[in-house]
This record gives sequence, structure tokens and C-alpha cells, in this order.
Amino acid sequence: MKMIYKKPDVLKDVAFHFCPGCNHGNAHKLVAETISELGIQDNCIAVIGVGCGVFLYDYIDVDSLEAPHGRGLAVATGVKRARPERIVFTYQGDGDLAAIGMAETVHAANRGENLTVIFINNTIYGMTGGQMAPTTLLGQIATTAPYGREFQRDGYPIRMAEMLATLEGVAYSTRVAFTTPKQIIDAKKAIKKAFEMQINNMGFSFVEVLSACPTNWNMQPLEALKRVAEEMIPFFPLGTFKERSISDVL
Amino acid sequence: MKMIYKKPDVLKDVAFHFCPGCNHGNAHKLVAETISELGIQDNCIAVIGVGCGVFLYDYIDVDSLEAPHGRGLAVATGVKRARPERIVFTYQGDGDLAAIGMAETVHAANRGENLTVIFINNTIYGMTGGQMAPTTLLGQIATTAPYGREFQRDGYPIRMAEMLATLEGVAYSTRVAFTTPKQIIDAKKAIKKAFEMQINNMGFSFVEVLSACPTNWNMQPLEALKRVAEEMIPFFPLGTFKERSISDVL
Amino acid sequence: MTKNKKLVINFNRCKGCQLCVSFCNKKALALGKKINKLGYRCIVLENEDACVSCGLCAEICPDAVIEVWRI
Amino acid sequence: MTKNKKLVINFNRCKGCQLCVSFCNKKALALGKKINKLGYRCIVLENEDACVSCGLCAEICPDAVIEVWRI
Amino acid sequence: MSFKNSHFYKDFVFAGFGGQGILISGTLLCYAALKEGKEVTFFPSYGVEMRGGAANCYVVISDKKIGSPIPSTPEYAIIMSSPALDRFQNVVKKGGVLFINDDIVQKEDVVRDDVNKLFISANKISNDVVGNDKLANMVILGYVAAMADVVQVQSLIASIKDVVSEKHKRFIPLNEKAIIAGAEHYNSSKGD
Amino acid sequence: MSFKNSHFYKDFVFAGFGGQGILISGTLLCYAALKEGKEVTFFPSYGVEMRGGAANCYVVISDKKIGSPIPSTPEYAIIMSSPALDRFQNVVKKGGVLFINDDIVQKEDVVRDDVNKLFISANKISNDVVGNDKLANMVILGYVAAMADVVQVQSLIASIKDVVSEKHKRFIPLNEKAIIAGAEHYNSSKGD
Amino acid sequence: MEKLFLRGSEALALGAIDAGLKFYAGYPITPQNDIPEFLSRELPKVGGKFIQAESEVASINMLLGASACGIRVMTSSSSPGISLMQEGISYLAGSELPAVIVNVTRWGPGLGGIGASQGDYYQATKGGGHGDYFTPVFSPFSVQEMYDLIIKAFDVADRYRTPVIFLSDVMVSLMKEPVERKFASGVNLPEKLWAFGEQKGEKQKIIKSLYLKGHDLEHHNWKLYKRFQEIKEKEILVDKYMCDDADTIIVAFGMVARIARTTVDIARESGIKLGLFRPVTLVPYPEDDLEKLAEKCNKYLVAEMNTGQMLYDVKRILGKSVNIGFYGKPSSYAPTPEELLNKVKELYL
Amino acid sequence: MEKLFLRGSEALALGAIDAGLKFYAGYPITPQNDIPEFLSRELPKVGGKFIQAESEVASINMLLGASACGIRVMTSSSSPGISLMQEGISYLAGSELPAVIVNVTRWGPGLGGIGASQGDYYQATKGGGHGDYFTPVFSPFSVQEMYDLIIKAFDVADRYRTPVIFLSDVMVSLMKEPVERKFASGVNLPEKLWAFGEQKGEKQKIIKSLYLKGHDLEHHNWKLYKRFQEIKEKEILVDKYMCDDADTIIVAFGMVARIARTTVDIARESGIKLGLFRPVTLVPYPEDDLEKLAEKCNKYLVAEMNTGQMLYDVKRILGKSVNIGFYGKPSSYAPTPEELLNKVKELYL
Ligand SMILES: Cc1ncc(C[n+]2csc(CCOP(=O)(O)OP(=O)(O)O)c2C)c(N)n1
Ligand SMILES: Cc1ncc(C[n+]2csc(CCOP(=O)(O)OP(=O)(O)O)c2C)c(N)n1
Ligand code: SF4
Ligand code: SF4
Ligand code: SF4
Ligand code: SF4
Ligand code: SF4
Ligand code: SF4
Ligand SMILES: [Mg+2]
Ligand SMILES: [Mg+2]
Repeated sequence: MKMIYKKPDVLKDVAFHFCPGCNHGNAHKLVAETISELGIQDNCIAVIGVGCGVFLYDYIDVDSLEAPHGRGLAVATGVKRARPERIVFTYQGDGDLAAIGMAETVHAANRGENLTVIFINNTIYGMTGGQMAPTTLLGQIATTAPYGREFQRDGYPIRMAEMLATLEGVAYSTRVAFTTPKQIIDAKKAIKKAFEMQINNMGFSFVEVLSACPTNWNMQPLEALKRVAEEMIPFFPLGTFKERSISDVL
Repeated sequence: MKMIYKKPDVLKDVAFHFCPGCNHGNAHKLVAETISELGIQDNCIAVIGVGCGVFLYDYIDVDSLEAPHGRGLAVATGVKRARPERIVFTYQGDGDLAAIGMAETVHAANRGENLTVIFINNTIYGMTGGQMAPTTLLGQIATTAPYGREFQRDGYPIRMAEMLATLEGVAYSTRVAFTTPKQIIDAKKAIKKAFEMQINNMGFSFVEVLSACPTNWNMQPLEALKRVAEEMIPFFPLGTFKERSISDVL
Repeated sequence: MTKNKKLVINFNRCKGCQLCVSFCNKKALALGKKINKLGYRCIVLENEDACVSCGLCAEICPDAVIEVWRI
Repeated sequence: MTKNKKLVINFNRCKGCQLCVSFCNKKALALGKKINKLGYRCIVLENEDACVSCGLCAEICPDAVIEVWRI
Repeated sequence: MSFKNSHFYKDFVFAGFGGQGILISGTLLCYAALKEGKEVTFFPSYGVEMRGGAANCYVVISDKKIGSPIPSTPEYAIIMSSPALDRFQNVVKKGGVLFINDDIVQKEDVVRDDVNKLFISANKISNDVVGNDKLANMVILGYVAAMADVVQVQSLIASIKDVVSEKHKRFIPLNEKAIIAGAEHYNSSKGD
Repeated sequence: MSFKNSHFYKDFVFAGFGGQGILISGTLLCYAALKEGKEVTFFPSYGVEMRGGAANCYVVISDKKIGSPIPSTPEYAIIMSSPALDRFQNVVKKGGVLFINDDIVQKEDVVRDDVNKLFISANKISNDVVGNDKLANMVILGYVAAMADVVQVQSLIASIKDVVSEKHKRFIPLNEKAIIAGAEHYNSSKGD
Repeated sequence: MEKLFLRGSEALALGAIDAGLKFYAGYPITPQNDIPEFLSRELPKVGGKFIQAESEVASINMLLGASACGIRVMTSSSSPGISLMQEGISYLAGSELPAVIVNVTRWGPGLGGIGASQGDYYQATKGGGHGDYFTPVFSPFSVQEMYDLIIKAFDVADRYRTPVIFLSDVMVSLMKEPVERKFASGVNLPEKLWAFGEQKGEKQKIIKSLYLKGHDLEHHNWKLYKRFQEIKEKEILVDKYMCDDADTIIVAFGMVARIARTTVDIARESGIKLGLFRPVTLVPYPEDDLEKLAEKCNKYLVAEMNTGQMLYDVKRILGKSVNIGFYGKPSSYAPTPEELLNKVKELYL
Repeated sequence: MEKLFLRGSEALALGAIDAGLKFYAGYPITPQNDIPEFLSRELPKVGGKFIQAESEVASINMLLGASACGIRVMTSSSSPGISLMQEGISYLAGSELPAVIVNVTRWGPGLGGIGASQGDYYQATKGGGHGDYFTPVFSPFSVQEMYDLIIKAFDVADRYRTPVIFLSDVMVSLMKEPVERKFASGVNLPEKLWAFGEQKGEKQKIIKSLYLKGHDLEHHNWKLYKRFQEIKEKEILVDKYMCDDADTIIVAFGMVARIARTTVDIARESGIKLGLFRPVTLVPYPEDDLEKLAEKCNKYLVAEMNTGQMLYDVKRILGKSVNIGFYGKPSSYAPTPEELLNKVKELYL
């Protein structure tokens, strides 16, 4: 018998606390698979933002540090500079990374910190119950935008992968999703590449993961995944916005 | 006798505290001229960042509010939303707006707040005595970069006007300088346009002013102005990166 | 843990989201009746014969419920 | 306040930075000898005849020292 | 609480999954008690507790000003899911009452033996009277009201309008049915 | 301070524009005093005070542990600019001494008449002995040391090496000259 | 008047609207999200502005801007978010700008936990921000007080041109109770002549906190100090329950005081002469009231959901001649009435 | 050993390097810029990392990351910047991470002014951050102490896994005095087995401050509390000058204490029996030492450069049976020795 799919060992044998159909689970799986495959479990340090992903350490068996909400990339900067030999990644939501953490994010990216970022964009504040995020789409209803997000009042959804790609310090900036088998494969490749870039000392690598939050979107899991495909991807296009090759660095 | 140049009335009759050859003075003059010419002295509210420009209210006779360092655009957002009928501008340095204030800046820009920003980029922290700013050029020596700014450690100088131009909420983003008579005329036009955009409710208008800080650059005033022309402008090109026309808005 | 030849389904981790169902081109999967410890109805491999062990169900499953083997 | 026909120079505001000197194509300006209240040597219109009242010196002056009149 | 029965005081916890109407039944009990002139507090679960679908609330009803809205050892617990049982069976006061929806919870998982354990097939009853199991919460609530002697079933029924939103108004009669069925179920089982 | 002369205590403020060597002369005085075994504190101006070119520092020298490094009414003030005069002439202690560089400061601006006012043409003397006016600060310092009887001129001279940077080492002899000229100027004027 | 059955947070938000709130800025954080959620719905209906800021730092600074325009402003957050606001609160105080800052406390240090907590007494009462200033602090213990005191908080903020901290917790914020709506606010308040109006006045208005020249800073600080003395004289609120004949008194604030009320009831039933002293304003603290109690009663129990914070104020005020016990519970599980009674018995019976 | 003639800030930075500082992150602010300026030059020479952060918020969080890796970390700032760090300091405390936070105080509230100040006593000692925790606080009054105490601060931070506040001011920071270099640090400290090493150990290490399950949070809080009790027992530093026979004692900290030393000298010359009590650690406060003084002396003057902060700790500790006067000066102009003496005379002679 040939094994086709098995959860990686790096993933502990406990159930996620995520809601049914939440793509945080998918992101966790791919990160764990990558760590397994690259054999970096002992090198890895996870810096975890505050959001639904805050319990990552319960699921992925790597040394872990909890960062204050939004400050993941400042914390990770401290970690990486103190332990340049270790592989440091942050795992952050869109509220965390793009709202309160905007300054830390832009500056870490601009400094070209040799870090990997897994950025979960679900157009909402999941953990706190569905408030508007910087990524919330126009017209989308949130608990703090009960009449829908409006440009004049609330601004435009921010495309982080594109914005960060404009900064010199960024080595890799890409956006992935999980709405088709192909996308899942691409997502896996992207996450792996992001870690490899760090291993090769190439600078800041950033993977934006479009993610369903069925609970706060008030949708069934399938419906939610469909929304990712039909509403999010048109606004947040998948693809790579910047990719530095080794020769650029050397 | 025809008057060719006279300081505008909006500018009070007191000497600036700026160092000899500091372009903060030029920026103050142009802002004051603009307010005079547009006849908006009674409407204006200045929100002043902490930096060498912090005493703006001593020189320009408009209602003024001192913002905590870096938070000018959050403060101005509060002002403008509370008093939409008034013309609100911030006056901020590069440490203020682009380092500590990055999150507030990006988010106010992204929300398209109907505000005008005068951004003084002198590649240094002037007021505090010459520390490295996000805009400090590579190799430039600062008191906290005694061996010169280095990309690997300190990151790349940020081009704010370009970065903000990528945001949907921004109506106008431009960069000016004072190293030639033509540039002074352009700078004046840009500042005026930025205020006019606000008057026409077109959203966020941003004028980056390349500015000499002879004191902290350890240069004579003329030398410093020459540095603006020869070192800054090549890296921070003058020109307009985004300009929305009224028809885009209507 | 429900053990089949092709799929190993971790009964108490499934949340019944049915993303696997929709990813299975062979329509081999369906929501079961039994409620697990988490309070959800767990997926079952209703039509084992139809299953081609492609692994797509396992790839999409957010909760790492499914193990896939090719015989 | 030093009053000339063409230029009115606000003696106690000048900081002697000489940006005006460098902007004057006519080489009409020069640094004076007298130290003002701020401790700087103030600019003087050394060559009034050369001055064409173009206003450039006033435009560049960061300290709003100079008023320019055309006769 | 240990008011030596000198006055009326009753505290409850309602617990189950989100979507089972846990908070609504608690709120409904509050409104009914308010109608009867009682002091009332209601306290819901919140925050990360809600992930994974848990939902619960505390209700305290008294004829005096109420202290804590979160009783440490409530007298009555309404249990609508297995995790709810795990979490709450041990906090119920000695001598208190566990109301258990045994259409969802395994009887054998209930380990306390110093409390009164009442098993209600609320899903089934709901199905029987309204055609689906969505009003199991109301069935249990009717049962609780009757058993715990806390409010009149009539007060519950009169308060339904306060807890259903405008667009669900049409379901009021069904809720009424479910409550009555629950209360009757208790009354008919009393003889047991 | 009011130690009733029971011990040695002297406090100074040096004030002028940046670039005049204000902080260097203060520091030099400190090193000289340290050489003579005294307790010493030095406190410079900082921050926004420096914009517009002001520079000043306080020096306290004593044979006991020193309290505040910022004397509220220093006994000696060395004044090298008009703004410095404006700011400090009123804080000098009654009966104290104002040392004024009258090549820069207008004599008539000095209004205190309850202090000892000493005018020194330090720029001129500097010019005379070293060929430019850049060492006016050292001229005045020599004068002060001689007048205030605070340190030996020899100690000042021996300490110059501690305050000039490596690349300015070659100016040590000039500094020495200027200090001596200042001290001599005081000594020759004493007879007045 | 018919009573409403409201959550504490709803009562607070409604009270704010009834007080004339016109600007709210805030950032989501458990357990206070229903305040912004309510206001995002309701504030626009009364012509107010609601804005979800990008962070707590931005929120408090948006308040600074809006308050300078003379309208009533509020933010709400929970402990870590309040820590981030400390610079801004200090600026509001220094700039003499009124604002109401609601803290629905949770646990620290750090991320802590989201349960009920009294861990922020020190931060709220002793100034978490830099500089020499105080802000009035209100401590509600019922849903009705969430409504009543928030209105009071706005009035105090305006009268004394000061930020005010409203220190509630998750119990009082999420619980529902009947509430009576009153609409009584803003009587006899001075006009805000200092604020930016629709147009510049004759003289330029400058709102700032930087005082560099001469003794300006010292004068400014004394001015703030004197204003605070006036607040001390006029704005203290206190709640004494069965203190008159008590031989033992529990000192507690917020929900712990509410629980302790039950303790007093239970104790009285068994003949124990227990009383309850509850500061409703934590700043200014009802010092004189507490001190006066010591004339008749010399046994105290301070009860807090922390390891001892208000305790030290009580010790200072009562001095060393009375007995002061402490029951601390730095936990999301509030003490029960019985726990408190047991502690009283253990100490004094 | 030859003495160096150093600024306080240089002495501090040198002390930090001698203590083995390996990571500094900070953001410019007057009047402490010469600390980062010195370290940007010197730290790389000893293999340490210097980073200018984009803000104070980023600085403190960079410290959190670096400290988790087990190296010695420090930041420095001044009052408004310290306010911005309060969330991060609370996280350090909650995550049990050692760090040294230097506050070269300036004025508030708000932008205030950049002169010498003691306006941050409350913030430093009572926890400006949210939650129930304390951080040790050191208060130097000479350039030598800037050197000695910063070394001590690192040791205390490591021994008790806690952030430590180093509360200095612009006088002691910018003044120059002779300093003796000692290099004594790190003796008998436990190995940092909890920190991230060069490789993952056998067990996953998790550094966090979130405690949601059951009573974990309460246990965690009591653990921090107990650790603080141990600090109280072992780490108090106090400086008494001429207290033995004093009939009046000035209580002051930092530079005011230094000035008051001169006051004592002057007073003694004219036969007035004045003494000086100076807490060197403000947290833990030398309570027992102060209390003991009351056995012999019943006249006190608390002197601070604020409107009264430490005053309230002194009142609590000494109780009501002694006389406690206050001289407050919320100004950048430090009180003079004579001012203090005059106040003593006015009150007690
Ligand atoms: C300083 C601070 N502010 C706010 C919060 C509350 N908070 C926790 S998670 C979160 C945002 C969650 O949204 P996101 O980052 O998008 O993550 P998601 O849960 O959606 O994955 C917020 C606002 C906090 N913990 N700390
Ligand atoms: C919270 C906070 N951090 C730091 C400072 C200190 N500070 C005052 S101005 C300034 C930066 C000045 O640089 P910039 O903004 O570039 O203005 P410039 O003086 O160069 O015009 C800093 C860091 C402060 N006042 N508040
Ligand atoms: S709330 Fe949303 S993001 Fe959070 S676990 Fe549930 S589905 Fe996922
Ligand atoms: S320090 Fe620089 S920016 Fe500031 S006033 Fe002087 S020249 Fe201008
Ligand atoms: S392995 Fe493929 S065919 Fe089999 S159940 Fe899964 S998705 Fe369907
Ligand atoms: S995708 Fe996974 S969790 Fe969802 S139903 Fe299928 S097996 Fe269950
Ligand atoms: S007006 Fe023109 S010509 Fe005359 S001095 Fe000025 S720059 Fe020269
Ligand atoms: S530019 Fe202005 S300040 Fe400079 S020298 Fe000329 S007149 Fe004086
Ligand atoms: Mg999100
Ligand atoms: Mg600058």
C-alpha cells in the first residue's frame, strides 16, 4: 500500500479548535508539512500573532513565542537577530498584521529581515467575533460595519502582498488560496519557497493566504470557500508579486 | 513700486527657531502663502507632529493642535471627522510620519481621509539630534548609524510618496524640493493643489518636501542644499506619483 | 478511528464541514450520521469502490482528518 | 530693518545662511559684518544697481528675511 | 448560595453548542421572571469560549438584589451537549438538578450521583410537536420552568415576543407549543 | 550655596553659541579640578535648547560630595553671546561674577549692578596670540581660572590633552597659549 | 417608566448616546466588542461619527483630535489596549481635553485571559501614563450604573477638561439587567470656548501640552493639580451598605462589591454585623468617608480580584491603628459571597 | 584603578556592556539619545546587536523576541516613549522574560518638557501596564550608580525573570562625574533553560502569557506574586545619611535625594539634626527600614519633583502618628538645597 496523504509528524495529534471549514487548519497543515519536509523542526521558532491562530503551539511542535497583537514582526526581528541560525516565521491574521501591526510589518519588510511570514487574510477579525478588518471587502458586512464597509468612511481593502512587494527589502511576496486542488498545491509550493528563501538568507518572504471564516461570514463552510473563489480572488489576485533570485542577492 | 515678494500676513512677525539654511522655513513660508492665497486662514486647522516643526503655531497664525509624535494623521482624522467643514493639514517630519507613525499614515491614506499632509523629508531626525530616519540614505552617517546606514542592518530608505501612491484612498501624492527657483515654484503649486484637493473633497493629498538639515548633516547651508540636489533627488525623484482628477471622484 | 482500506478517517477530529465531499470528484464521500465528541457528524467513505485514492479529500480537509492509501 | 529701494532686509531675522547669495544671479548680495540679535551676520545688498528685483533671493530665503520691490 | 431559604433565589446555567438556542432560552427565562417582578441577571459566554461552537449562559433570579451574576455552583444546569456536560456537571451544586437532553448526551457520561438527574428527549419531543428538532431548547425550558418552580409557564409564553426578532415572529406559536410540551412532559413524568 | 566658607565650593555657568567651544572649556575646567583631587560635576545643555545655536554648561567644583549639578544661582557666569547674557545675567548669584566677552556682547546690555562685572576682549586677545578668534573660549577660561582661584593654570594646561580629539592634538600648544594669555590678562588687570 | 432589559455594555453605549456622544473611535478587543458593535449601528443615527481605528494608539489619538473640536468623545477597550493608550491619555490630560475611556478589564500581565479582573486598579488610579497627573475613575457595579455613571463621566470630563477612565469589567459589561433610562446630562456646564469651532475665532487657538519656556511647565502642572483638588472636593461618589452599626466592614469596588453585598446579607441573617464600603469613584477616592468609619469600626477586609492593589490605598487612609485583612483572587472566577464570609470569619470571629 | 570622567548615560551604557548586554533596541527621544548613540558605536564591537526600531512599541517587542532567546537585552527611552511600552512591559512580565528598560525621565503629561522630572514615579512603581504585576525599579543618583546599578538591574532581571525599570533623570544622565569601572555581574545566576537555544531541545518550548484553561491564570498570577515577595526579601537597596541621631528626616529619591544631601550638610553645620532617607530601589521599597526610623524620629519631609507621588507610599508606611510634610516642585528646575532647608525650617523649627 502506498501512502498518498498522511498528516505530518510535526503536527501534533490533537484536534484544532478552529470552526468547521476554517482555512486556518489548511494553513497549519501546510506549514507543518513544510517544516517536516525541509527537516527544520529543530531549527524553527514560531512567532505567533494574536488571532484565531494564537494556539499554533498546541498543534505544531516547534519552539514558539506569543507576540502581542500586531507586533509579531518586531518580536520576530528580535528573535532572528538574537538567533540568526534559527528559522523564524510569524503566523499572523489580517487584523494583526495589517491593522494594528502595519508599522511593524512595513518596517520589518523594509529592513529586509530574514524572516518568513504566513499571513492569513480572511477579510475579518475572526477571534474577536467578526469586526471589520483592513482587508474587508467593500460592501461586506461586519459587526462593526453593520451597513457594510464603505470606502468613504472605512477606506479601501488593503492588498498587503502587492504593497509589500514595492519595498526593497522584500525577497518574496505571493498570494495563495485553497479553493481548488491546484491552488492547494501552489500554496504548498509557495510556503515551502518562502522558508527556503530564509534558509538561503535572501530576506523577507511573505505568503498571503486567502482564508475562509465561515463563522464570521455567517456562511456554511462550502459557501464560504466559494466566497473565497468568487469574491476574494477577483479582488486579491493569486500569484507572485515579487521573487528575488539568489543571484540578485549574491 | 511693485511688490515682488513679501511674507504673507498669515506668517507671524517672529523669527523661526530653525537653524540657518533649514528648509523647514521654506516649507512654512509656502504653507503660509497658500493659506493666504486660498483665503482659508479662518478655516484651517494645523495638526503638528513632533519634530523641528513642532512650533509651527508660533509662526503660522491658524488654529493648531499638537499631536503626539507620529500620530498626526490619527489626530487629524479625529479633527476632520468632527469638523468636516474645516481645512485640516498635518505638518510632519520623516521620523514622525514614516517611522513611528507608519501605521497611522498608511491607514489614514488608505481610508482616503480628506486631509492634506506636508511631509518634511530631511533624511534625519532633526529635533533629537541627527539619528537615523527611515529615509536616511544608504551609507549616510547618523548619530545612531555611526558607520553609515547599511541595508542589511537598517533597511532601505523608504520612498513614502511612491508607496502611498499605490493606495486607493490617496488623491494626490507628489514630491518637491527647493534647490532651484523652478523647484520652488513647483513646490508652491503642489502645496496649493494639495489644499485645493481637500477643499474639493477629493481625499488624501500628500506633499513630500525634500529638506536640508545642515545642522545634523554637519554641513554648511549651501553644501546642504547641494546635497539635496545631488544625493537626495536622484534617490527621491521629484514629481507627481498620483493625481486624481475631479471627474474620478464624482 | 474508522479504518478502511483506502481512507483512514479520524472520527473524533472531523467537523462535518464537507469540504472533502465537494473536492471528491468521485462522489465517494458523504456526511455520516454519528455525532463525534466535538459534536459534529463525521464524514464517511460511502462508496469505497468509487474512491481512486487521489488524496484530494485529505488535501482540502482543514482538520487533518483523513489519511489516504493507494492499494 | 534695513530699508533699500529694492530690498527690505529684516536685519534681526537673517541667519547668514547665504542661500540668497547663491540664488542671486546678479551677485548683488553679500554677507554683512554686523552681528544681529540672533548672533548671525546679516546679509546686505552690496550692489543695489545690479539687483533686478527678480525676487529669487526672497523666494529661497528660509527665514522670510527679504522683501523685494520693483521700482 | 446559602440564604437558608429566607427568600427566593434560584440560579441556572444553560449550556450546549451554538445554534441550539441556548442564549435565547436563558433570556426568555429572564423576561418571564421580570414579568413576575423578580430581580434578574443574565450572563452569557463570550470570546474564545465560542470557538468550537460552545455556548452557555447563567441566569439568576431572586426577590432581592442579586450579587454575582456568575454563580460558582449553580443549582440548576441545562445540558445540551457532551462538552457542556464535561464542563458543567461538576460545578452543579450538591443536591442541585441536571437537566440533560439525552437525545444528544450519553446517559452513561453523567457521573454525578449527588444531584438530581433528569433526562429529557428534547429533540424527539420537539420533533413530535413542531416537526423538527430545532426547538429542543424550548422543550427543555418548559420542563425546567415546571420542575424548578421558577416562573409560570404562562409568563414564559407571554415573553416569547421579547426574544424573537421581527422576522421570526411567525414562529411564536411553535415556540409556545414546544414550551407547553416540555412543561407537560415534566408534569406527566412527576409521578415516576 | 551657603556653606559659610567652611569648605571649598564653586559653581559656574558657561554660555554662548554652539561652535564657540563652550562645552570644551567647561570640560577642561573639570579635568583640571579632577587633577587637583576635587569632586566635580559637569552638566551640558541639551535637546531643543540647542536649536538656534545656544550652548551652555554648568560646572561645580567642591572638596565635598556635590549635590545638584545644576546650580540655581551660580557664582560665576561666563557669557559669550547676547542671548546667553539675556538668559543668565539674572541667575548669577548676588555678589557673584559675570565674565563677559565684550567683543561679542554689548556692554550696555549688562544691567545687573549687584555683581562683579568683568569684560574681556577675548576675541581680540585670541587673535593677538594665536592669529584667529577661535580660542576666545580658552582666553576667558585662563582669565576665569586666575580670577576665581579655582584651579591652577598649570592644571588646565596639563588637561588640554584630555579634551581635544586625536586629530586636533596639534592645536594643544595654541590652546596653551590662549589660556596663559587669558590668565595673564587677568593678572595684569588686577591692579586696575 | 418602563425598564429595558439590557447588557451592561448596551446600557453604557446607550448612556453615552443619551449624554450626547458624537465621536467614537475604537479597536476590537474581547470582552468589550459589543460596545463598538452597538455604536457602529446606533451612533450614525444620532449624527455621531463611528470609526474603527487601526489600533488603540490610533483610537486614542483620534479622540484627541475630535475632542479638540469640542464634541463629546469616547473610546472603549480592554486591558492590553488600554496600556497602548497610555501615551495618548497622558496627552489628553496635558492638553486639557475631555474624553471618556472605557476599560472593560481582562487579565494581564500580557495576554493573560479574557475573564473578569480587577488587575488594572493601579493603572487606572495611579496613572499608567507618564507625568504628574490624575484622571477621575468611575467603577460601576450594575447595569443601571453602567448607564448612570457613563453620563456622569462625560459631565466630569467636560467640567474639568480631563480624560476620565471608566473602569468596568466583563461581568458588569456582559450581564443583562433591567435599566431605567434617564437622559440627564450636561446641565450647567461651561461653554467650550477653548475648542476649535466652525471657524477660527479672533485669536488663534493652540491646543498643546508642550511647555518649554521658563516656568510655564511648573505653572501648568500646578494648574492641573489644583483642578484635581477641585474634583476631589466635588465629585466623590461612595456607596455604604450597612456600615452604621457594623463592627466589620468589607472594602471592595466594582463587581466584587456587588458580591460582597450578598455576603453582608448572609452575614446579617446570622447576626454578624458586617458592612460594605464601596468607592464608586476610585479617583478621587472617598478618603474622608473611609477614614470616618475608623472612628467606630476597627476591623476591615479588603477584597479584590488581584493580589492586592486598592489594599494599599486603604492601608494609607485607615492607618495602622485598625485591622486590615485582605482577600485576593487574581482569577477570572470571582469570589463567592461565601468565600468572603469565610474570610471574615477566619480573620475576626 | 583610574577613574573615568563620564556622562551618566555613558556610564550606564558602559555598565550595560560590562554586564554582557547583547541586544539593544530603541527609538530616539530627548534626553536619552546619547545612550543609543553610544551603543550603536560600541555594542557591535563586543558582538552585540544594536537596532534602531521604528518606534518604542517596536523596541519593547524586539526585546521580547531577543530576550526569549536568552541573551541580555535593554532599551532606553524617556517618559512618553515609556508610556508606549506599557503593553510590552506587561507582556514581558507575563511571559517571565528578563529585560532592562531605562527611563531617562522628562515631563508630562503629554509632551510636557524635556527637563529633569520625577513625574513618572507612579508609572514606574505602580505598574503603568495592565494586569497584576510589579517590576523592580532602580533609582540612581550619581554617575557611579548609573554604572553600578545598571549591572545590578541585569542581574535582578535574570534571577527573577522579570523586566526591570531603571528610573533615571536627565540630570544624572547628562552630568559628568568620575566613575570607577568594576565588571561585576552575573555571578550565581541560574542557567536560562527556559530560553530558545541554538536548537530545539527535546521538549517544545513555549513562551507566552495567555492562560485560558481552568485556574492556570490564577496560579500564574500567584507565582508572579510569590516571586515578587522573594524580590522584596532579597533585593532592597537603601541609602541612609545621618539618620541615626536625626530628629527630622528628608525622604527623597534620585537627584532630589542628592540635592537633599547638601541640605543635610548645611543643616548640620548650623546644628540642625537633619537626616536623609533615600530608597535606591523604589520597587521593592525599603519599607521596613523606613518604618524603623519612626521609632526614633517623628518629623519627615518628603521632597519630590512632582506634586506628590512617593509621598503616598511614605504616608502608608509611616502611618499617621508622625508628621509628614511635603515639598513638591513639578518643574524642570530642581529644588535647591536651601529651598529644602527652608521648608524644613518652616515646618519644624
Ligand atoms: C492590543 C490588543 N488589541 C486587541 C486585541 C484583541 N484581538 C485579539 S485577536 C484580534 C484580531 C483577530 O483578527 P485577525 O488578526 O484577522 O485574526 P483571525 O482571528 O481573523 O485569524 C484582536 C483585535 C488584543 N489581543 N490586543
Ligand atoms: C513617543 C515619542 N517618541 C520619541 C519622541 C522624540 N522625538 C521628538 S521629535 C522626533 C523625531 C524628529 O525627527 P523628524 O520627525 O524627522 O522631524 P525633523 O525634526 O527632522 O523635522 C523624535 C524621535 C517623542 N517626542 N515622542
Ligand atoms: S472564527 Fe473564523 S477564523 Fe476563527 S476559527 Fe472560526 S472560522 Fe476560523
Ligand atoms: S536641526 Fe535640522 S531640521 Fe531641525 S531646525 Fe536645525 S536644520 Fe532644521
Ligand atoms: S481519495 Fe479522492 S476519490 Fe477517494 S474519497 Fe478522497 S477525494 Fe474521493
Ligand atoms: S473536510 Fe475534514 S473536517 Fe471537513 S468534513 Fe471532510 S473530513 Fe470532516
Ligand atoms: S531680487 Fe534678484 S537680483 Fe535682486 S538681490 Fe534678490 S536675487 Fe539678486
Ligand atoms: S537666505 Fe535669508 S537668512 Fe539666509 S542669508 Fe539670505 S537673507 Fe539671511
Ligand atoms: Mg482575520
Ligand atoms: Mg526629519
